[in-house]
Amino acid sequence: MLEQFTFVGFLLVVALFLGIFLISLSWLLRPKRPSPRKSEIYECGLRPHGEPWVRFKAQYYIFALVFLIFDVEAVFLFPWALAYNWLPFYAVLEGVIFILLLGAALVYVWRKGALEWM
Amino acid sequence: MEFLSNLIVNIGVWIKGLLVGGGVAEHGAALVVKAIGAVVVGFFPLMVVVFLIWAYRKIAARMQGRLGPNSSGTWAGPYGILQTFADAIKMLTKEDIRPQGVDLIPYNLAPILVVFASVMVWAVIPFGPGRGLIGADLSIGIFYILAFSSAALIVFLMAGWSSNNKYATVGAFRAVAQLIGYEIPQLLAVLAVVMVTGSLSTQDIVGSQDVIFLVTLPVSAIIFFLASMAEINARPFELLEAESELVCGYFVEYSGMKFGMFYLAEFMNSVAVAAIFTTLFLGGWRGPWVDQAPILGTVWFLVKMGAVIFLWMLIQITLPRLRIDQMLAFNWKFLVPLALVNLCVVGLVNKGTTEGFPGGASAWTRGSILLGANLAMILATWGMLAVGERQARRRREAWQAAQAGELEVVV
Amino acid sequence: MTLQQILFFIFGAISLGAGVGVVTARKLFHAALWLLLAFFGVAGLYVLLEAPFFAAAQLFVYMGAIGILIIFAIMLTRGMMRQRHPRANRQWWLAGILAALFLATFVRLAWQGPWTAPAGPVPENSLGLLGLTLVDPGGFALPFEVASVLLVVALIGAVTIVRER
Amino acid sequence: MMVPLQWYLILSAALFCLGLYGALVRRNGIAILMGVELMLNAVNVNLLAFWRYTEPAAATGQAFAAFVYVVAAAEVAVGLALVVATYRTHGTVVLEDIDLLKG
Repeated sequence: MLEQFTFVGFLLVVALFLGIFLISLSWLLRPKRPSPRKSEIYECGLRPHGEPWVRFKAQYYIFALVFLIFDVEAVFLFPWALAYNWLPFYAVLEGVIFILLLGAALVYVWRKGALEWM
Repeated sequence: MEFLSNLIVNIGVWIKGLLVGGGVAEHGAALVVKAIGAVVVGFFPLMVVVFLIWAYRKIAARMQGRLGPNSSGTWAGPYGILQTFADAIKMLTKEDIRPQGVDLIPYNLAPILVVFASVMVWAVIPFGPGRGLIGADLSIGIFYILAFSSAALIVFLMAGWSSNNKYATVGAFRAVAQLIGYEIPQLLAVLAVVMVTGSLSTQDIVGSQDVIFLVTLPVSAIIFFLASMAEINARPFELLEAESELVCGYFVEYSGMKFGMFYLAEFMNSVAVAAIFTTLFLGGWRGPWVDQAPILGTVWFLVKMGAVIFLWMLIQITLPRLRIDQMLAFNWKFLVPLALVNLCVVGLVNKGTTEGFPGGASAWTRGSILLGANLAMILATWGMLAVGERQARRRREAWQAAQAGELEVVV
Repeated sequence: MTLQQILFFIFGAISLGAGVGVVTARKLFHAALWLLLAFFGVAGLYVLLEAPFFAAAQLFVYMGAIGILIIFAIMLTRGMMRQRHPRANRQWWLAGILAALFLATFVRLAWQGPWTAPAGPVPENSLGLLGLTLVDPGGFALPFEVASVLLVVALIGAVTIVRER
Repeated sequence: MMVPLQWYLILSAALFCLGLYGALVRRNGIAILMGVELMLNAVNVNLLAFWRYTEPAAATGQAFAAFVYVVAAAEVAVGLALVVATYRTHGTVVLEDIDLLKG
């Protein structure tokens, strides 16, 4: 099993090398003349205004929350889908109930109006 | 001829033979060939992207009645084919402006990791039949792809936050809030495929497509295509970095090659998504005469991938952008419920077919029953959308009539 | 020293080093990034344990979802960063002693245990087996459905708590 | 030659204790939850190590590991929601400062 992953290991090294190579190549080639004006934060040409952070809405958090629940569900559904061909009908039904419960959660969140962009 | 018919594998065998002849142990030679394969696979998306950027600009220009990169003015090769190289040289030699107050390590790590994630996906894409033309035929193949593309989202947050710029931060959070939503329908569409195939390995998924899944599972295919359009932020969903409104979103503070790497990763992702779609729904490398000459499999694969990319360009170039609330509503209120229903229907119908035919249903029977169920789903969805639209229109008209009535009273 | 052992040390060092980063980082955002690195190291360990599905699930759930959720929460409570608070509370030494005691006990137990050599290879379709067990009424069918209910309840609860009215 | 089981156990013990230390020491609610996440990861390493070394032919160890994911997700979802809500009402995420019962 681990032999399969040797290629992934090699590709991991190549992929990291690719990024580092591109950055260091440009580091070698580029001019370096920093000035305070240049390194100002970009705000469409205006002087930076106020703190570099803004208050966020909890809406973002709710989307991430629903995503998390569906993601964990996937960890169960993938083995289920993999075993699907050997499963009897009632076992498939169990999986469908599992999915429908999550669908119910989605409907609840929807009806509560938590999926609207405010 | 014999050599040419399975060119890539034979080159590998030849190199291995050379190494063994040179006194390298059998095991070590195999490792070296694997390492060379990793380099080829790692640089393959880069090569495709160099061509793709030129093709994209050329096609977009033609569709919009412009010329695009060409050799008038500054010479850039015939049809401007060297334009991408000129751009690359420009990016490499540009000064890298480091804004004040950035969080140095995450700021510099983000472009490296974004390229990293989009290269890693290619490990399990099958370019042809057998074990020689795929990086690693992992038993978790397609889940590995989903895992890497999911984990890659963190990089956007890293880039946005460490830039010390409120536009970058807002852009990163908006981008991630949208992208994580679109991963769910993608995932559920893949689950339907896995269910029918009974394996997560990409090679097995290709192998089980006697009838391509675009035909037997069209709803999954459409859901996957739309969701992955959003994942690579192609035009109708291109809100993450709306150039004029959000000033490029999360990578506004990046310049020079670091900016170039984000741009590159975006194109690499769209190639990867096209490859994944080809593998999952278009039968990957399968096509006529692949048995005789495995190299043809690679050709079929590239042709199908090119077709998907062309479709992507067609949509991207012609459509306008959605609003952010429309985009979120489209995902959460349309794609996710549809994908959930699709998964249930495919699961039950497919199992029902198996149980219903004691002798075992043939691939064609099963395929046509699945297709029928999918068509029913499409019709039902369409009907519901039409009814909803009519209701909305009636409400709007009633409201307008009421408004007009009130106005008359006032007058 | 075999290749597997070397890889074990690399991934172990990544996860432990990143773990130290999590508990000591001054900025909360850095702590979150260290946490992600620790997750990655643990994913590598899962590959070594021949549970590739869990390695991918580690990337998928922990880095892709929980990590993002944590960073979002940090973002939502970011006004906090301005105030200069000490990172650790007053009982840090007590906690250190407690953790060290735990560690000593665990290490002692681990060394003494009657552990045998690995019991045979992992079957080819261990993941399919997991799927079968999960929906088998004699296996984990009930926990499987309860897990779904738990997820739904957690979602509803969290949305109710966090919603702005 | 494979890695001995003890190594995995010691590693996960060390990770668990790091998480425990973090969860006990940190004052910020989110940092405490991060410590708890580390502990849950250590538990999962342990579960999968025992699965691999004692009965890889049965799926029990893997199933438990999957259920730990559910627990981790539920814990982090509700925990962070509480922290965010507390921040909104009290303006702080330092859990020691939130002592409503002290009046």
